[in-house]
Amino acid sequence: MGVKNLGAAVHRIEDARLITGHGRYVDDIKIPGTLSAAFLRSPEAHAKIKSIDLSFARQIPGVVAAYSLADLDPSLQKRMVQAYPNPAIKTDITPYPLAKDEVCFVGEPIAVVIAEDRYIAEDGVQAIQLDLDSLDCVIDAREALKPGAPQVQSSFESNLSASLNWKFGDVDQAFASADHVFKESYFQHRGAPHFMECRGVLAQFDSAVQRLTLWSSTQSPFLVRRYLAAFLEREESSIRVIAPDVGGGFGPKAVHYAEELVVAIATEKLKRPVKWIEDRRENFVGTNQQRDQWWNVEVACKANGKILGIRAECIHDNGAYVPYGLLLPNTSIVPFPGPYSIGAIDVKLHSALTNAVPTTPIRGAGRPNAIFVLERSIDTIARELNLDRAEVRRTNFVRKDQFPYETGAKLPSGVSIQYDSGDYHKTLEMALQASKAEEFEVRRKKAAQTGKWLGLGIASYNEDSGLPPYEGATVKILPTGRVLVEVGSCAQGQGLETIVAQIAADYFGVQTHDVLVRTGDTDFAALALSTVGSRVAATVGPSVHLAAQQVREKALKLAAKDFEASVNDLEIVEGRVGIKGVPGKSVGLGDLSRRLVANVNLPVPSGFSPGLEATAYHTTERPVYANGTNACEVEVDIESGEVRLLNYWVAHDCGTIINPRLVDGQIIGGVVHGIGNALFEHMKYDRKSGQPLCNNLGEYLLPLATEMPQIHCEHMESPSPVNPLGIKGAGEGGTIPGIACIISGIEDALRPLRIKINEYPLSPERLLELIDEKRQQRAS
Amino acid sequence: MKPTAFEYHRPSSLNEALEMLSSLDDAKLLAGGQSLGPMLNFRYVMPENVIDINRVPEIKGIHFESNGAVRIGAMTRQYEIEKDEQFNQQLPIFREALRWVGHYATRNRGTLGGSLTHLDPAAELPGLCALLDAELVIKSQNNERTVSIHDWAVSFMQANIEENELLSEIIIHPWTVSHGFSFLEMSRRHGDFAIAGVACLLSLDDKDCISKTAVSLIGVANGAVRLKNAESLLLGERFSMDLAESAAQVIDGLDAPADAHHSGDFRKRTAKTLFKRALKQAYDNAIEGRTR
Amino acid sequence: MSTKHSIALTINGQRYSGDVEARLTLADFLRHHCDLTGTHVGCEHGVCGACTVHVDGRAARSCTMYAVQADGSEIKTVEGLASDEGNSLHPVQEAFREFNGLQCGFCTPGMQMTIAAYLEENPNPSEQEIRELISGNICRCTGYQGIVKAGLRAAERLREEQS
Amino acid sequence: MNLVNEFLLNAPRDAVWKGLTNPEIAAPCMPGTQLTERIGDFGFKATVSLKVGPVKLQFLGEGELMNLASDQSYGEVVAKGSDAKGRGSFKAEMKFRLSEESATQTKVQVETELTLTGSVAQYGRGVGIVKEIASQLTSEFTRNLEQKVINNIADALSPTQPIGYATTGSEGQAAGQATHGREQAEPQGPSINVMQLVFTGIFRWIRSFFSRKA
Repeated sequence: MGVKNLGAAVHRIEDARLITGHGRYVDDIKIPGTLSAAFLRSPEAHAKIKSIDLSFARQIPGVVAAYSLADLDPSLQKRMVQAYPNPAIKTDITPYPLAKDEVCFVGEPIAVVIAEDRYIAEDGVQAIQLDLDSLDCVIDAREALKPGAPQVQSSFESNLSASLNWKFGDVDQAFASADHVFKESYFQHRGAPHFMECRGVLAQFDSAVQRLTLWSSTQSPFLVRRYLAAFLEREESSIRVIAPDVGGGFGPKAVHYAEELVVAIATEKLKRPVKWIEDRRENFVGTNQQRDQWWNVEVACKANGKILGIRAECIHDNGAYVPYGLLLPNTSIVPFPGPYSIGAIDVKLHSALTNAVPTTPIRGAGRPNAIFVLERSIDTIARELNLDRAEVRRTNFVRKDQFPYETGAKLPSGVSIQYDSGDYHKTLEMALQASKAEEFEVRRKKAAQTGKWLGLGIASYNEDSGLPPYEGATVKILPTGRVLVEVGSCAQGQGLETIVAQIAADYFGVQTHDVLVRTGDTDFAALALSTVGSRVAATVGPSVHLAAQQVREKALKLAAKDFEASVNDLEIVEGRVGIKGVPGKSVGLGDLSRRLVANVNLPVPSGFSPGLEATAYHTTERPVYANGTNACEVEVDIESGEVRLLNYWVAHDCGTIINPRLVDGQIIGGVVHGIGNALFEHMKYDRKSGQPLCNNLGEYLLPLATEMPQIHCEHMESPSPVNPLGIKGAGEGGTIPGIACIISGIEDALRPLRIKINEYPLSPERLLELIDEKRQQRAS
Repeated sequence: MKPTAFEYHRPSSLNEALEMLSSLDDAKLLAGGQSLGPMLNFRYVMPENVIDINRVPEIKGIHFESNGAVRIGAMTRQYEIEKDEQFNQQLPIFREALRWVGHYATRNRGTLGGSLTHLDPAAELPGLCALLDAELVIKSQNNERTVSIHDWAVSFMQANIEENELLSEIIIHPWTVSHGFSFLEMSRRHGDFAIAGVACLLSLDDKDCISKTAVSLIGVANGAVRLKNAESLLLGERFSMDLAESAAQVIDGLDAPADAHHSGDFRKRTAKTLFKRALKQAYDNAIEGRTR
Repeated sequence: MSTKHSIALTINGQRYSGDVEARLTLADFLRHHCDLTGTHVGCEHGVCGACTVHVDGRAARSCTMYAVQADGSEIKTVEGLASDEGNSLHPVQEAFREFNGLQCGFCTPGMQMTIAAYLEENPNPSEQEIRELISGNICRCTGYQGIVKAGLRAAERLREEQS
Repeated sequence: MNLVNEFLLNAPRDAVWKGLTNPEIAAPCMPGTQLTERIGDFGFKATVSLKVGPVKLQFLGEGELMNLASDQSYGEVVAKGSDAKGRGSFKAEMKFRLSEESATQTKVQVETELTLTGSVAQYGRGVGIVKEIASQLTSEFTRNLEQKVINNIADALSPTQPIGYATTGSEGQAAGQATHGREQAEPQGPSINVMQLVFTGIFRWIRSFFSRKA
C-alpha cells in the first residue's frame, strides 16, 4: 500500500488556502446584487411587544424591506421546529422566527431590515420605533424554580423545562453500607462559544426551478435543511444547504437559528440574494451559550476511598427557549459514573427556563460539568480521608480487564452503556510521570521558600464520543485517476479534509494531495448529520474506510478480469493496479473508472455496476469512549489572588490516531477552552434587569496567549472495537477534564489553608474571598 | 456594528484643524482611533463631523528642550514613544508601562494625546503623566492655555477640554536626580483594562532615606490618581515593607467604583498590593542604579 | 447619506481607487470593495485582531480605521504577504503550516500579519515576546501553542535568510 | 439597581411637598431635563440630556406622580425614557418620604429602583459609574428643588450659609460630601455634563483627603 498516511503527521490540506487568505467563509462568497440584513433585537429581558413601527426604517434610501413577524406570510407566523423532540420536555417552546408579541431574552430577534449594504441596514434598525411593556424577568435558574417567581414565558405557568433522572443500582443500599458520606455543593458556569467567525447566512432563491440555496456558517447543513424544509413546508430536495469554510463552531453552530429562516424567507420574497453576518455584539446575545449549574452532591464511600454510590441534584439554566431538546441537560447527567466503577448512581437534574439566551452544548456540552462533579468528589474523598488523590482514582477506575464495561445504565435508545476499551490506570500513570508528580513535593517546598504557593492538579475523564448513529461518505475515482471523497458533514477547523484524505489515500496508494475532499453540502449522495460531540472522525472516518474499501475491491476485481489474474495477486501502487512482482504491467485507476462510465449502447463490463465509486455508512448504536488523565502545575499568589499556570500535561487515549499533529491541536485547543472556563470566562447578567453586562471581547475574557501554560500531550492508543478503524473522538477531550484539573491544582496549592474550591470560574477576587473566609473561620 | 454616517474632515495643518473645530457642530477629533473607532462602530458615539488629525504635522514628534523638558506632540503614536531611545533613557518607566498599553497593533496607531483625552480610568499613560506632573498644552482658534495634569480630569472619562479645543502637546520634566522606578499592573489578561496599576519613582539620599518620590495609581478611582499624601508619608524615611504597608493605607480612602467583574474593594486591595510591590521594586532599582 | 470621498491607495503593490463613504471601515473596503476577503472581521471593536493588516509597513486593525483614512497609504494584506503571488509562501505562513498554527483559519491572516510585521522589528524574539505580541489576537481553536512555535520558527527562518 | 438617598432641605415641608409634586417645578430640577408637556395634574413628558464620558445621550421620557399621601409624607414617581438614538432606555421608580425636621427644615428620603436596558446597560465597566451618576443626579435634583422651593415661597432671605448634605449609596458608602452656594444651585440648561458634577464632588473629596493628611 505504499507510504501509510493513516497515523502519519501529514500537513493539512486545508492550510494551503487558509494561510494565504483564500479560504471561503460565508461572508467571502460574492453574488452580485446581494442585500444585507440586520436584526432589531430585544433590548429587554422580558416584555410584551406593544407596537413595532417600521415606517421610518422603510423610508431610508437603500433600505429595501423591513419585516416583523406580522409582515410574513400567515403560514410562517408560527414557532420554529423542535430539533430534538423529547416527551420529557414540559415546556416545549421554540421561538418564532421573529418575536410575535412577547420577547423573553435580551437579543431575541424582533424585526429585520434588508438593505443595499449592512451600514444602511443598521441605520434602518436604528430607525425602528419599538414600544415594549416590561415584564418581570428571572435570570437565576434557582430563583426561577421558586414558587412565585416571574414567568419566563407568559404561556407557561411553570419555569421548569424538564426534570431528568439518571439512575441505576441500589443507591440506598450503597449509602447504608458506606463508611463515609461526603456532601458538597458546586456552582459551575460555562460561558459563550466565541468562535472567531460569528454566524452568518447567505441565501439565494432560484425562482425558475423553485430552489433555495443557503450557505450557512453551520456545523449541521443536513439538519438545517431538515428544519428549514419542515418549517417552510417544502420538499427537502428543493433546498440545498452548504457549509463553506466555517470559522469555528464548538457546538452552538450545530443549532438551527431563526436568522437562517428569516434570510431564506426574505430572499424568496425579494427575489435577490440576502446575506446576514452576525456581528460580535449580536453574537453575545443571539448565539446560544452555556451558563449556570448548581449541584448538591452526596458521595458514599468505603474507608479506602472506594465509591459505592453518588446521589446528586442539579439545577440547570435552560435559557428562554428549548430549541434543541434536552441534549445539553442530558449530557450533564449521562456521563456518570465517568471513568469509575461505581455501582449506584442517582442524579436528578431540573432544567429551568430563564430570561436569557437559550443554552445548548458548547465544547464538551454537559460533560465538563459532570466530570467536574466527579473529580471534585474524588479530590474531596482524598482530602477528607487524607488519601493520595491518584490512589483514590486508582481504587475507583474501571480496570483494563473489565472492558467492555457495562456501567449498568442504559441509553435512551435502550442500549446498555458499554465502555469499549482503554487502560485508565495507565493514562493516569502517564500523566503522573510526565508531570514528575513524585518530585512535586520537592518543587512545592522550594517554591514556598520564595513565597510562592505551588499546586498540582489532577483530573481524569472519559467521554462518550463518536456519537451514533451514522455519517455517510462517497468515494469516487475520477477519470484523471484522482480520488474524490464527498462527505456531507463539515468541519470548523478540525482538519476533516485532511483525515478523510489520509484514510482514503492508503487504499489507492496515493498521497493526501491526490485526494480531493469536499464537505458540507446537502447535494452530496451520502446522508450526514452533524459535526458535534467529537463524533466526526469516529463516524465519517469508518464510512470513508468502508467506501474506499469497496471502490478498491471493485477496481481490483475489474483489473483482475483484464489481467486474467486473481485479485489476490494484484496490488495498487501510486494509483495504478498492477500484478505483484510483475513490473510494468499495470493499469491506472482513472482508466478503470472510465471503463465503468459507459456510452449509449456500449455496455459496462458484465458483473459490474456503473461507476468506480461507492457510498457507505458506518452505522453504530454505541459511542466510543475517549479517556485520559490531565495534570497541571499552578502557582497561586495568595496576596493578589492571581493564578499562574506553569505547565499542563495530557495523557489521553482517543483510540487509533489518524494524525498526531491534528490530535495534539484538538487536545491543546480543548484544554485552553477549559482554562477559559476555569479562570476567565463569565457571561455576567444583571440579575434583576436581565441585561447582559459584558457584551464585548474586552470584557468577556477569552483566554489569550500570555496566560496559557505549556501543554504537553502523551498519547495512548487503545483502538475501539466499535468501529473498524478503532477511532475515538478527540475534539472535547481537552476541555472535559480541563476545568476540574485547574481547580484541583489551585485547591492543592492552597492545601496548607485547607480551602475547598467548589466552583468556577474562579476570579482572583473570588479566590481571595475564599481565603479570607477560611482565615476568619480559623480566627473564630 | 457599523457607524452612523458622519462627515469626514482632514485638516493638513494645526490652524486648519482649529478652524474646523470652532466652526463645525458636533465634531469629534479622530486621533489614533483605537478608542473612538470601537465607540463609533458600537454606535455609542454618533457625531455629525469627524476631524481626522492624523495628518497635522505640528502635533507630532518628541522634542528635547535645552531646559531638560520633553515636549511630546499629542499625535505622537505610542510605538514611537516606545522606540525612542533618547526618550527612554530619560524616562525608562514609559517603556515598562507601554507594554501594558493595549497591544502591539493598537500601539502602532494609538497616540499619547488620544489616550489623555479619552481618559479611561484604567489607562496607563495618564497615570504616567500624573506621576511626572505633566503639563498639557491646549489650543483653540483664538486661545492657548496650559493645564496641569492634576487639573485635567474633571469627571469620568471627561477631560478639562472644551469642544473647540485641541490638546496639542504634553510637556514632561524628567527627573534629573538619580532615581529608581517601577510600573506594576494587574489585569486578568495581558493588555486588558487594569484592575489596578501603580507607577512609582523614588530617589534616595546618601543615608538611604527617601528624598523624593512620586506614586500614581490607575484603574481604581475615576481617573489616574497621584498619591501625594502617601508620598509625604514616605519622604525622609528609610524604606521598609512596614513603611510601604502603612503608606498603602491611604488607598483605603479612595472611592473605587465596581464593574461587572470586580468590586471597588477588590480594586483597592489590588492597588495596595501593587503599591507595596512597586515601592519595593523602585527602591531596589534605586539602590541598583546607585551601585551601577 | 454623507459625502463620498475619492481615495487612491496601494494594496499589495497594486493601485486601487474608489469613492467611499467616510464611515466605511478599511476592513470592509478591502473585503467588499477590493475583493480581498483574506482580511477577516471578528469583533469590529479592535480586540480580536483578525482584521490586522499592514498600513505603511506597520500592523494595524483595519476594523477601527476608516478607508478614507488610508487614502495615499500603502496597505499589505495576507494576500500580499508572500513575496511573489502563488508559489512561494512567507516564512510565517510556512511555519504556521508546519506547526499547526491554525485550525479553522479565521484568526490566521491577522495572526500572520501581526507576526510578520513584528519580526521585521525584532528578528530574535523570545517566546514571551511572541506571546505578548499575539495577546492582541484571539484564537479560539489552537490554544496558541502552535502559533507561538510558528512565530519562533519563522523568526529563525528569516534570520537564516538574512545571513 | 437600588439607590437610597437622603437629604436635608432648608425649607418647610409644605413648600417642599408642593414643589416636589408639581411636575413643572420638579421635573426641570433634574439636571439636563426640560419639561416638554404636562399631562393632567401629575403626568409630564420631558427630555433628559446626559453626557457620560464621550457618550451623549438624549432621553425622551415621561413620568407620573402617584400614591401621594394626603398628609404630605409620602409619594411615588415613575419615570421612563428612551435614548433618541436607540442606545437604550431607563425606568426609575422612586419612592420619596418627607418628614419635618423643624419648621424650616425638611428631610427627604428617596429610594430609587433604576433599570437600564440596551447598549448603555451592557457595558460592564459602566456598572459602578451608573450608580454614581444616579446618586449624583438625585442629589443635584434635590439641591435644585430646594432652590426652586425657596424661590417660590419668595423667601427674601436666601441662604447665605452653605448647606451641607450627604448622600448614601445603597452599599452604605458615602458618595461624597460637598458644599455649595446659591450660584451652583441654579437648574442647569438642557444639556449638562452630569459626570462633571459627579466627579467634581469626588475629585474635591479626594483632594481634600490628601490635603488633610499632607
